[in-house]
Amino acid sequence: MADMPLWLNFIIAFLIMNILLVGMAYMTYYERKVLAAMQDRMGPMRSGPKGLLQPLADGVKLLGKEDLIPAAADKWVFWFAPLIVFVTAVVGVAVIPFGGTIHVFGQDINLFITDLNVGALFVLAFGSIGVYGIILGAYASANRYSLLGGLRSAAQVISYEIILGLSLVGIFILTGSLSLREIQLAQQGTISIFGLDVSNWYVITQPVAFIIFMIAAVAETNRAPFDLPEAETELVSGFHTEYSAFRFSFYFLGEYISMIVISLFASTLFLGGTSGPGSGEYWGLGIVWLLVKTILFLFFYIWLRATLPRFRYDQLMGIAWKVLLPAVLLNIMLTALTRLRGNGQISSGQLVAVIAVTVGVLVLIWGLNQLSNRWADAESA
Amino acid sequence: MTDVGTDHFLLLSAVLFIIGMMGVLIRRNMIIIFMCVELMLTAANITLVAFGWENNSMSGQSFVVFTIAVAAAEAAVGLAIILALSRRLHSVDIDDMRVLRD
Amino acid sequence: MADYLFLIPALPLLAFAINFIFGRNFIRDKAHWIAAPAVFASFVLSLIVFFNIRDKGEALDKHLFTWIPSGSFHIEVALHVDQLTAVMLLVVTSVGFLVHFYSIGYMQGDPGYFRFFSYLPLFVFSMLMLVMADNFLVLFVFWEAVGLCSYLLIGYYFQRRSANNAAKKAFIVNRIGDLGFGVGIMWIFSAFGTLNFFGDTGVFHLAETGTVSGRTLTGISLLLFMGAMGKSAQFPLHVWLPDAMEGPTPVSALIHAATMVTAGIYLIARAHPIVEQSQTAMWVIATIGALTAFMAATIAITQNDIKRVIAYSTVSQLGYMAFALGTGAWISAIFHLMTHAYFKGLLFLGSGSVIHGMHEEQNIQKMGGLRKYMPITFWTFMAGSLANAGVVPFAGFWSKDELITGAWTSSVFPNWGKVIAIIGLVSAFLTAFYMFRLVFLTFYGKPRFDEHEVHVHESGPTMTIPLVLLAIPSLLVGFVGFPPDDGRIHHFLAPVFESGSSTTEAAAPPAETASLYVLQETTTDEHAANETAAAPAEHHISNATKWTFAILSTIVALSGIFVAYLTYITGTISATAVARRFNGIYLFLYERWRIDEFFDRNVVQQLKRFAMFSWRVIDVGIIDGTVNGMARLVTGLSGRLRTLQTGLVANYALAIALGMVVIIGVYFAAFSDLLR
Amino acid sequence: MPWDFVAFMLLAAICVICAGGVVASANPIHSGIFLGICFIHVAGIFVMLGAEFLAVVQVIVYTGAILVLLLFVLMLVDPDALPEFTSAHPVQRTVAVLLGMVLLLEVSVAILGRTVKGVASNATPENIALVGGNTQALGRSLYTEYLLPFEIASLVLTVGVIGAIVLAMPERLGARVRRRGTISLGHPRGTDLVLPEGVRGESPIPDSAAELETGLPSRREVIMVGNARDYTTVGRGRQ
Repeated sequence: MADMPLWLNFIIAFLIMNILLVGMAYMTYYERKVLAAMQDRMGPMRSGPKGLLQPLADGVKLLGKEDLIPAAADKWVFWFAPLIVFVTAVVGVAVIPFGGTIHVFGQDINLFITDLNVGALFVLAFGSIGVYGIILGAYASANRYSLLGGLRSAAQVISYEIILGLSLVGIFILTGSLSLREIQLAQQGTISIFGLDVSNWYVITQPVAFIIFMIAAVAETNRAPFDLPEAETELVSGFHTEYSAFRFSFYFLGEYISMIVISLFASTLFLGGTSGPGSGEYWGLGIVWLLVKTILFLFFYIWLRATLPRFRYDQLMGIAWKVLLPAVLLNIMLTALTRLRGNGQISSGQLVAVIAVTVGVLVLIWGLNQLSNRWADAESA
Repeated sequence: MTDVGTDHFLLLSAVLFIIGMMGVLIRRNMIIIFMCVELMLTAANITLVAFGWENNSMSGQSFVVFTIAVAAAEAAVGLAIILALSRRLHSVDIDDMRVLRD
Repeated sequence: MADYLFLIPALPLLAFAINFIFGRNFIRDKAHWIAAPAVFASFVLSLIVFFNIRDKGEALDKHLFTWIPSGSFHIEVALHVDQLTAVMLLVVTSVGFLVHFYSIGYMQGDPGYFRFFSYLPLFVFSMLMLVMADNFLVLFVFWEAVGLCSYLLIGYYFQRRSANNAAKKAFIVNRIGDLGFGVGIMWIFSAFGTLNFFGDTGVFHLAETGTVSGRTLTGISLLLFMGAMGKSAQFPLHVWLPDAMEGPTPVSALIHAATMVTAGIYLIARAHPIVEQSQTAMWVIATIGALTAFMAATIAITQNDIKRVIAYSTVSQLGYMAFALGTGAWISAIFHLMTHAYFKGLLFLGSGSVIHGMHEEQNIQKMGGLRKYMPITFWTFMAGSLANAGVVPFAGFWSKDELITGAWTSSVFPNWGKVIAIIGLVSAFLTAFYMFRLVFLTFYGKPRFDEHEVHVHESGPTMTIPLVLLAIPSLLVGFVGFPPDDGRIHHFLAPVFESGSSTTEAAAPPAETASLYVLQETTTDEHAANETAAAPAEHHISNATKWTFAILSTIVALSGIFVAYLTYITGTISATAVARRFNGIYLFLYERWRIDEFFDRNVVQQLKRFAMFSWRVIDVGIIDGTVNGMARLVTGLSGRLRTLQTGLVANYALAIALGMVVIIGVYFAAFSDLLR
Repeated sequence: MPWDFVAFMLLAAICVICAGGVVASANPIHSGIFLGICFIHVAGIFVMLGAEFLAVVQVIVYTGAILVLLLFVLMLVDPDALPEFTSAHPVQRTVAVLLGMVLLLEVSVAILGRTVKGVASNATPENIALVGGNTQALGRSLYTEYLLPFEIASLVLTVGVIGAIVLAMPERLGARVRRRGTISLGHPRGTDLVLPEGVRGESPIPDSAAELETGLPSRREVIMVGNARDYTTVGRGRQ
């Protein structure tokens, strides 16, 4: 990581932010088009060729609408809550590496804003602050539907944040660092699986973590099928019922930006970030690879939205605490044990013993659960 | 005085702690009191980290990890108590929590 | 072998743990699959141990762990198996296993099935540890554990008030004995400085080498015997045992006939190096034993409850064992203990079978003619009765004959020994009489119940097989003691009981004179020997004496049976007429010598009166007065002070903060140099 | 004027102002917001002190979890139940402020007059860089020196979670769980299709005693069962 003058840093940050914002705008277009294709429609076609100017038109429309503030609202909370969502979503991009240090115009330039040694946690931290925007906005609206949406969101985000964080622990164990840059660098090489040379992406070594991460990420960004805080059919759009015009657009922007950021994040963590054919020689190709992976993830998001119905609230919580949490804990344990075995810090016997004890405990828990069910039945009978 | 030293952090910590303490003493809403307790804990954390920083020791930070863990557990239990009390007494006023005396 | 010793008690303990923890929810009516195999495995191991010891001739020792390491007070938990223990192990595990087996049928369908099958192995475990203990404290612990099991099992039908009362009675009466035992152990520790049995620093060696005064030894012996009186139901602490019949019959068989009650006998036999140093103690033991034997036999004649008769018979037989101990016939006592375990277990199980077949009827006056309904039970019961009555060649004959001979020829107190022997003979007559009264009333004659109402049936195989299996040793086990005083068991047990004297006596007799019986002509001066070591010289009893007593006891037993025959079969002697004629005696016997009433009047009521006094005067008047006065004082003060407690958390927090400020301020002002 | 002093002053000022806001806000939600801002800036202080990991953990745990939980509870509590802001104990308030001032004075004296210095340890910035950074250094410290406290802390957390669940459980929840039904924050209608034949709109299940006790309309619960098979046996357990 080269030292850059402060002004250059600002320029890089400015560039990345703007790309992000424009990308977000076209993300909405992309989503509508993909959804349309999946539903056998055309999608936006009017504004510009193939509707390419639709995002712009939407922006103008939102800016031009009347800005309503409910009379009973808590005014200044109502005012800044959308900003929280927007800002925290944007800040996350600060630690995403778009490449290494390049040397242009006689100047070392970092293709990332900063390389925190707690980068991965940084993203999570700002994700967790983002929930304030939803809760506070919901509260400030002085609307019962909004409040319900906010409460759901709070519970959902807290629950899934745990899963999200824990699903990364396996990667941290393998990398030995929380820095996204180092995580990405650790995925550069290849590993041999059954004689086949594959990229050392964590999606291959940590498949369980990857799946869990994807589920949790969808829930964390409040996207379908986990979009309960909004839930148009029940809560009439939930926390942003009372928001209109530009304030609403902040929520809107925040949601899409956090989608993009989490996709970038996922690409970096699991798909090797910028790694890909030719990315070692040409930094530009690295960025392209990263964007391709990100767009794949975004497509996945949209695909989910088009395919799956919304979960029920208890199902949502049940999945988090009863399925994903145990699974991710097991994954951590297995990863740690593998790592220890690989380092030769424990013997095979110890490995087997630990696994056996774990399995025993699980069986015991399962048995006790069965037993308590039986007791409950006997009691109610 | 323009050089930031341990004393600055300690003073900040002291101020935060005392504001938190006054909050505990003055406010009647149990949830606010709870917030003030968290504030006091955070103030203590600053002291720990500051001393660790001064002495080039990781112990201060390690302690903060434990403090945070305890704070989290405390939050879970404390809020559950508040919730249960408010459900039973229909109040979160600390002055109403005098059943044992009456 | 010693390394695997721990398995013998550990298996029943494991069975207990499994049944106790998982029984209610998982095992339920399959609890016997856990308990019975465990006890059987213990039995097999005990057999192996037994043969091992017989071949090697030396004791097995296994140190398990240090229990109390506290300065000079150092208690190790170790297993010690010598010849005596091996015999006890065999008795406990074999009878124990058969009782487990029997219980499968007897307890079938009982709601507390798993509970029963967890208490039983627990008892077996405790008993095994008791006999394997190698110091007094461990022995005491399991002594109490055995008592606990007894309590649990007597009160097994805890819904019944009478069962609860019986359990409590057993427990409390045992406590009296245990108190003595406990004090005895403390005295041993203060006198010897150790509680270990064996070794050069062990209690027994020290007692034999005369490091402790005779008076102390007498006291210790009497206290130990007090414990034995409680557990082995000696007069006057025997009262709990007949009541203990409230428990399920297999329990009565296992605990209150075959094994637990013999713990007292075992204790005295184990502690014989101490006891035999004191003539007074021996005299007390012998006398009380003889009295018990006679008293219980007389009571048994008049009782009508089938289990009660056998219970009193047990008390009586325990009395026999006790006087054998008292007269120095150690081996005979253990021999009788062994034979008695088998035939008394058999009798109890048989009575259980009868009760089962009669649908919980226990009154023998309402039975009769059961022979044709329950042939297996009848024949096995008959075998047990013959053994108990001491008829040639059943087991009881050999051992009982030896006891009486031993008492007659006792060297410890020759004259008194003869008296005891005569009492023993009289009791033997009574024994034969009441046993056959029981048999005749139960199995012979016409049914005295309504045959249409009560459908008597033979019990199932799980109950009859143990009966048959127990009938075999009842018949045969006596032959290990044949010929008298020179049988296999005498040779086997001899090392235990002679080792002491061989170390003390410079001129130790050669080992082939294994018997401990002593001829009268070698009597030492009784007064000189009083309170000191009674040095038993080793001699055979003349064959004439042996034959005389063998014939005598056979005659006595047969005459007892004959009288019973005359009374209850032919009716030549009318039982009712005799009872009416000697109404006073009859009632006295029927009401069990009025010992319970005596205790009630002289102990219980007095204690109650004292308790009332303590309550009314001391507690209410003095103690409560003081306490209430204090309380009133505090109330008065606190009424003023309570205004300080606002109940407002904020105020308390404020007080804490104030305290903090003041403490820091005081620190600055007084201790810190910051302000100076 | 060095930048780190400016940064410190900024962070400290916002911290103190927001802490004051926590105490002085009439609206508890505002208190919560102030506290959140304060915590984020405390995280900044941590970064200044070289504890990046703690800074992030501070944000994730305090702001992201504890405070969200607080707000959650605040929203669950009946707003009418919130006490008046004006304390009924003016004396208490005065004394508290006074005490705070005195304590501040005392502590300031103690800090400024501090002469005792701690024993310098080996976690110098160079050494920390050597093991890979703050996170790695903290990890080493936690998993070697403080392994046992660390494990105990995890135990404390577990106990705390269980305690919270037990405390917050509605009194009759046990009965409800056994019926395999849950109450959702939404979905009042549920799936009508699985209702057995009978009068629509009426509970097919006779009111059990437990239901009468809880006073919950049984229809509400019937609707929320997981699958249709359970549905038909609600109230009587699985068969």
